[in-house]
This record gives sequence, structure tokens and C-alpha cells, in this order.
Amino acid sequence: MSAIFRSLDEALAGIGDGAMLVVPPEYGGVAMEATRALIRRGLRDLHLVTLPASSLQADLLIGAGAVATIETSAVSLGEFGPAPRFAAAVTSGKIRIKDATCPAIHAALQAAEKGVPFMPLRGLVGSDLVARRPDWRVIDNPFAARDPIVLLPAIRPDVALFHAPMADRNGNVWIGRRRELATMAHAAAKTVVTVERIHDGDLLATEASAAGVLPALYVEAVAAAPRGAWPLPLAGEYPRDEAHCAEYARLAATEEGFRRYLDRYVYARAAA
Amino acid sequence: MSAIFRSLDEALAGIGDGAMLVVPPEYGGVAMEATRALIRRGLRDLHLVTLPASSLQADLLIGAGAVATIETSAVSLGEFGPAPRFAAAVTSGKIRIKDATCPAIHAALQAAEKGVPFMPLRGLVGSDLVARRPDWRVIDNPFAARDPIVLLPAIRPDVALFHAPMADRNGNVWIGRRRELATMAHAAAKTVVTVERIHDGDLLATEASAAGVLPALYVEAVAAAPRGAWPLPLAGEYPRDEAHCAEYARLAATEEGFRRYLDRYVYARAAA
Amino acid sequence: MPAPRPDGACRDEELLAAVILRLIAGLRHVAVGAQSPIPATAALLARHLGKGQPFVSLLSSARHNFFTDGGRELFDCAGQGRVDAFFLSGGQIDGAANINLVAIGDYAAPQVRFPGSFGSAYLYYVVPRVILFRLEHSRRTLVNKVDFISAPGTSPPGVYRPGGPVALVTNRCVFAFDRQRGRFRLESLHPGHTLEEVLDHTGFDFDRPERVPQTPSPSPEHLDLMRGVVAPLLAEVYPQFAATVFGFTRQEQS
Amino acid sequence: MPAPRPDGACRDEELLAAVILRLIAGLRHVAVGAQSPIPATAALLARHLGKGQPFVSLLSSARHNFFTDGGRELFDCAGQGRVDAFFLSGGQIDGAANINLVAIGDYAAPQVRFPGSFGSAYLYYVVPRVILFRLEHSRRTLVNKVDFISAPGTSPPGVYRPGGPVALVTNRCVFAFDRQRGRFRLESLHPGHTLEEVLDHTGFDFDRPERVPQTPSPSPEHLDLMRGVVAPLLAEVYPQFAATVFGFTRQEQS
Repeated sequence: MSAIFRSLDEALAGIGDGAMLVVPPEYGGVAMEATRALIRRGLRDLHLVTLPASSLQADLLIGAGAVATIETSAVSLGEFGPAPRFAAAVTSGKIRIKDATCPAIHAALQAAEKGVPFMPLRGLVGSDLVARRPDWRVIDNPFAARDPIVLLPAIRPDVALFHAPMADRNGNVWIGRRRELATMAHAAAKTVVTVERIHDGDLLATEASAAGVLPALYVEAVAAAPRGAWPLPLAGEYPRDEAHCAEYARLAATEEGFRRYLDRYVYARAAA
Repeated sequence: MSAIFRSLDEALAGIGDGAMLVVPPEYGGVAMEATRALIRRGLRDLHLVTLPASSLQADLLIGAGAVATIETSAVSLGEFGPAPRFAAAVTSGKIRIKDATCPAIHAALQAAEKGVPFMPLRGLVGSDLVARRPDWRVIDNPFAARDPIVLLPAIRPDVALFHAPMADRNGNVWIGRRRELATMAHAAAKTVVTVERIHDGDLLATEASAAGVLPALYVEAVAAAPRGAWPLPLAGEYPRDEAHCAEYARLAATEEGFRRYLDRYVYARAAA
Repeated sequence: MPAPRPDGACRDEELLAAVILRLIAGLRHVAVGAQSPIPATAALLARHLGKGQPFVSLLSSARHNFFTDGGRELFDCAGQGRVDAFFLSGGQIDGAANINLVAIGDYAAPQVRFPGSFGSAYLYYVVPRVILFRLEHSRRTLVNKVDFISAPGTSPPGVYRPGGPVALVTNRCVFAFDRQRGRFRLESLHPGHTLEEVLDHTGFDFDRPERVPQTPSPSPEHLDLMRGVVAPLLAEVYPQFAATVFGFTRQEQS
Repeated sequence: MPAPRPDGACRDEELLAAVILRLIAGLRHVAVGAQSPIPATAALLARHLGKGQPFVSLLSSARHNFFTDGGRELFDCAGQGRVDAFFLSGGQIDGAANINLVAIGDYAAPQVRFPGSFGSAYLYYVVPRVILFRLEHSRRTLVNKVDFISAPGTSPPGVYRPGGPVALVTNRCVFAFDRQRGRFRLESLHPGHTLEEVLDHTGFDFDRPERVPQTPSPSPEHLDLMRGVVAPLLAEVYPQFAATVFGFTRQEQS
């Protein structure tokens, strides 16, 4: 079996304090078991990039004090309401926020994927987002007269972290149609993946299975973590744990409640 | 069955004289049966864009007089030598050529895919390609000091044409890992696809099969054309017909030989 | 099983889905964001009635989502001009159709922080028919001027702007948006609501006809389809909504 | 079945594959273009010897190609700094390592038209170790100055250029390229070839050591592996090459 297979804690060793970490949206395969392990380890000062939005994962990391800066198009618990720890941290000034819009984060990671320093994007002109992002530039489209267009600098994360259904023994990871996971991995210096299971075969062997694969070339470490997206869903595998997400929203509404949540579901699981 | 299914000739009706047509490389699913049908129909004045290179398909279209302009990073018969009709047409000035490099064509189509007017690309600076492409611009990277970088205008083809193993009854097309076919379809106004067979099911029904699908949303017409890439290969289906390709290279070396090839393999097949 | 209801009665959500059904009539492709159950109801109903047309993309659905190029495909598709309608909301919406999904108060030290702009700062510019949707119709939400412009309602000449708002749907009424004038116009009042009430609860100035019509209720046929056909589809993505509004609960988790 | 050969005899292609094997030693990822059977031989041999390292991408192969993001992935991957070596050729190559894959004569009305630049105008800039490969070593191919620069050998300061040429391999010798000086240096002469012959057939000026070593022949072990293990793999993409050089013919078409 490939040397990229590790225990969960070993796989996460490459995510250090201060790292720029990119993570997928709720429906894209969120490495929640890994997120709890990082919080137990006391990770600090993350520059968290969400591709493009996040829910429980970002709220949990922020509430636990692991995040210094977040670049995001939104953090929300969806049907379960606003993300309480995110909102509290932003209003109290505890974290720095770089407000973006979904396609801007996609495009900035595609710039890194393509090895170019920037990407153009339509929209945005005249929005207060541009006013609040001095790292974005508005230029005149060189191919037309008086046509303002925004250029976004490439985002080059230190680490991409996500959860997937499986990896084969060579370290090729099944991502299916969640192509943004490939973009994340291409854009990041290192990619750490947790998986439900190890596939005993070669995912690249047939055209049919190869179509949904992130090749091992881009993968630094893989760790098995069954139900590793819990309580979030994993497409084709299991749905969201609605009751748990409702409980989180209820508890995380207050700082004390959030501490109880951490004790019960993050720290206690390590002891168990 | 979806209304996008047509006979081959009906499916090709949307490719008119003077169209900008984008086609894939030899290993990407080349619609050769459709190409022969277009030549029989007497198609003229194509602006042919190859994503990024071409072999028999471009040489055949050029030799048959269907091409006014070609934008390409290369036309070659690979192991079978140079592309003779391409070389003859360029040296005699019968076609206009816009010389490019592979990633430039990928990027320019991705610009159209993303709805942006241009894309930046590294490399190129100081090459004679830039000198011969007044439609390309060299600008100073706005995010750094004295860092020249090339901007490529978007390529927005009228039609994308390719051959794939199958489409389902809703018109979803299996492209596997040939993701450039999705980019072609996204970038083009219309997409025409020939397929080996119709899949009697829904390719989007499972995560496993959905990963390799171009959704019907992007597809204008699908026609069944068994062995429709012949004599070129189709990944996972059949290899190149080596003997036939060698015969083509031999015949196409002269104008008269090329005419014999057309009579035997293009016009005769319509009569048969 | 949908809970039985008194004959002819119709919930607010059903009325609003019927409004949206009319606003998306005849389109080729309707996309619905992650937190828009009422627009999703309308879009799935339109697809059922159209026998597979329009294409409907529910972004957080696995089943009702034909995108296969990852999260960027919605935005690429919209940039290509292939998304005909989308739905946006706002913590604040003002009379020029500017929307604020970011914060109330000073951006650097906000009183209230909303989730963020999502795709609005792009889709609002490029999707031809953007339908604004805000159930809570109050002076808190419909304001004279937003504190933060996530995306502007209109753009000056020269700015690439093939898209923009066409309507604002609330729990009290429907406004149409006039892009030339940059103003809303009251289109219809929902049953049981009055012009005075709307004037009282709207923080911005708007145009109105001399006589404001009533918002038509959904037909019994459409109501039956929402409850019987659409609700089970919705439950995949909006289980709480499907349960609360249509009384539909999934029997098994897939 | 490889045809039997006299003991110790080695074909030119095998010698050159051994040269390239040394030039790609210790790398993580070697990519090989569509028309490079000898580099493909070396890369697959390196992977066999390294028990799965380096990653090898044969671009026109289905089996020896782990790319899953379409034709752009090679270029994206190289842009990320994840392609350590690539192989380029040229209809003309000059003493400054400029390569010409486009035309001889006037661009607008060429005497000879080559296929085109392929990915050279990008990969030559961003891949750290580009190995130039031109079997025909003559004054026709190795010229003083190319007629068209598909990609320049070096770039002035300020131009983004993490990559470039490291060597030029021909049927007569191996040159190393010095990026600082922008010149080739004769590294070794293949068995049976002389300095005088190389000087005669080279159109550009180059540096050389006082005594030019001979290019080492492949070891018997490596020869056996090329013929027995690598040839069958090559036949998928280069059937004519595998048949001509190694006498290997596929029994069935897959």
C-alpha cells in the first residue's frame, strides 16, 4: 500500500499553526472527524479559505479559537439558521474576515491551479466587496474600450483538506463530480484527505472509474475515517444528521453552550 | 427519448459554411464519421479550432477545401509523419493559420467557459508566436512590478463537435476523463455529439456515472454513429486503425492520392 | 403523507411558490440556491408541468442537479448566459434593489453580521431574471439604503451587466423592478394584505398603479402537485421545510 | 516476443533511452508528449526501477496516464511546478537553445511547414528540466539561428521562467545547456562517433571539455528490462516503435 496512508493524527501533522487551509462546502465532502482532531490538537491562527462557503466546520473552528482570518463567501448553518460562533467572532472583531463571492474564490483557486498570478471575473464592479478588498484590482479590459473588470489574485493554500468516499491502494482518491476538490488540490501545496474506506483495486484502471478520480500525484496523506463527514452529509454515502445539526445550532447560540458542545462531541470522543 | 436525438445529417445541419468549429485531439473522441459527412455535404470556409492539436480530421477537412482558417497548436499524423494536406495548404497560402500553443487554446476556451473576455497565461513572452498573434496582448502583471504576462482573448466557437461512447435517453453524454470536451461544450454556442450507442438509463442517477457526464443542458444534437471515430481510436472502446492511417499518410502525400482517398473512403461510403 | 387541509386553504409558502411559477414561465434553465425552498418548490413544479422543461438545478441537491463540473459550474454556466433565472435574498434590500448579505452597521465593527454575499456579487450581474425573495417584509429588511452593497440593483453604462433584478417577492406583496428607472413598482397585494400595511412596513419609496390587483392564489391542480409530487422531491434538500409546510416526512434516510 | 540480438549489441534508441534515464534520475514526475517514444522508454524504465516512482504521464496513453482533468491538466500541473521533466524537439534548434516547430523560411510563405509548436511555448518556460531531443543531428536541424522561435532557450531577467532546457540529445552526442551562458557544452560522444563529425554536422558554436567522454552504454540489466518489460507497455501508444526497435507486436487489439 502506498506510503501516503497514515493514521488520522499523522495525516494532519502537516497542518500547522498559521497555515492557509482551504475546505469545501457542506455538500462537497467536509472532513469533520479531522476538524475535531485538529481542535483537540489545539490548532491556532488558521487562514481559513472556504470554497466557496462553509457551515458547521468553519463555525466550529472559529468557536474553538483556531482561526485568525477567514476568506469566505458565506458561513451559515443553512436550515438551522445563522452560524453563531462566526457571527459572534466577526461582530466582536476576534477574527479578520475577507468577504468574497462564490465565483471569486473558485476563480482565485483556479488561478493557482493554472499557475497564473490572477484571474478576471465579471460582476463585482460597484459592489462594496470590491471597496473592502484592496487585494482585488479593477482594470480596464485591454480588449475593449471602457470596460471595467475585476482581477483577483491567485489563492495558493498551504493545505487542502477534505473527506471522500474512498481512495485506492495507490492513493488515488474518488471525488466523483465534486470537481472543486480537484481544483483545491491542484491549487494547494499539500492535500490531506480522509476517506470512508480503502478501495482494493486501481481506480484509474477503467475509463468509467477514472473519470471521478483525483490522482495520487496531488495527495500528501490519506487517512481512513469512517463516517468522517458526520454530522454533515457525504453524497452517495449518507445524509446529514439533522438532529445533531439542530442540537449544534441550539448549543452554539451561546459561548457556554458551545463549550458544552465541544466537551461532549469533540474532546469526549478522543477519550472514548 | 429526448428531442435532441437526430440522424447524423440532421445533427450536422447546425454546422454552416463559415462556422467557427472546435474539435478535440486524436485521443479525445474525434467525430470522424461526422467529418466525412460534412465533407460530402461540401462544407466551406470553416474557422477550425483544434483543442489543442489535430491529426487526420484537420488534414482531411483542409485537403477537402472545407477550411479557411485554422487556429491550432499543431497538426500532425504522429507516428505516420507530417500532415501532408495541412503542410501543403499552409506553404501554398491556401489557408490562414493562427499558430498557438496547447495551453493557450485551453485557456482561451476556458475564458469563454467562464464568461470572461480573456485569460492570462505564463510562458510565451519572447516567442515569435506572440509576434504573429496581434490578437494576443502582453501586459504588465498588475499585482507585481515589471512582470510581463500574456493575455489571450476568449475563443467562443459557434459549434463544438466530438464523438463519445454513449449518451443516455435524456441527452446526457458520457465523456469520462476527457474534461476538455466539457470545456469545448461550455465555450461553444452549440454542441453536436455523435455516439457509439444510446444508454438505456440515466447517467446522472448515481455519483459513479455522473462524474463522467456532460449534461444535456449543453447539447444541441446527438446522433448515433457506431465506430464513429474510425479510423481514430476511442478510449475504452477501440484502438486506432493503424493500417488505415498508414494508407492515408501514403495517399495524402500527393494531391491526386488524396483525391483517391476521398473517393474511396469519403464519397464511396455515402453511396454504399 | 401530506397532512389533510381544509378545502381551498393555501399556505403563504404555496401562494408565493405560485407567484414564482409565473415569474419563471417559459425559461430554459432555472437555478435555485442552497437556502431557497419556496423557489425550489416553484421550479420543480414548473419542470413537472413542462414534462422535463425547464432544466432545474437545485444547488445543494444530488438528485436535482445536473452539474458535473463542481461548484464552479453554476457560475460558469451563468457567465455563458445559460442560467435564465436565479433567486437572491438580502438581510437588507433597498429601493434601488441593492442587496446586503453582509452586515448591519459599520462593516469593520458590525451590529449584526449576516452569513455573507454567497454568489450574489456575480449572479446578480449576469443572470437575466433575478428574483429577489424576502419573506419578512418590514422596515428592518426593506430599507431606504442598505448599509453594505453585496450587489447593486443597477450599474452605470459601460459596466458589463446583462442581468439583474426583475421582481421582489415578500410575505405581503409582489414588486416588479424597473431597470431603466431603478425603482420598484407594486405589482400585487397578497390576499388579506393592504396597501396601507405595505406602505407602513416598507422603508423605501416605490411606484404603484392606481388600483393594485390581488396576487392570484394557486390553482387547486397546482396545489395538489406541490403537496403530492413536489414535496417528496423537496425533502431531499429541505427536510424541515417539506415537513413543516407540506407535512411530508421521509420514511427512510437514503 | 523481442527478436534475439547478438550479445551486448545495443540499438541507438536503447543507448539514447539510457542517456535520458540518467537525465531524469531522482525526479518525482516525468511527463512525455505524444511523439516521444525514446523518452517514454526511459520514463517507464525509471518507474519500473523505482518501484512506482517517478510518476510517469504518457500523454497519449490511456493506461500510463493518471491525468483525469482533460488535456489542460498537463499544463496546469506544470504551472503548479508539479512536472519535473518534459521532452521537446524542434524542426530547428539553435545554439541558444531556441526551438522552431513552426516553419523554415518566411513565416508568411514558408518553404517547409512543421506541425506547430504544441505545448512548447509554455512548457519550455515552466518545467525545470526540459530535455531537447532530436535524433537527426545535421546542419539542417542544428542551426546557427532558428527561422522562427516557438520557444526561446533563455529569457531576459524579469520574465517568469522557472524552467528551461538542461540538455540536447542527438544520434551523435549529448550536449548540456548552461542557462547562465545561454550556450551548449558537449557532454559526451556516442560510441562510434567523433568530435570532428559532431563539429562537421552542427550548425552552431558550442563549448567542450578538453577530452570528451564517451556516452555510457546501457547496462545489460537495463537492456533486458527495456526489451522485456517496457516494450509491451510502449506498444499501446507506439506500436510501430515497439515493433521496429524491440520487435514487440501486440497479439490482440484491446
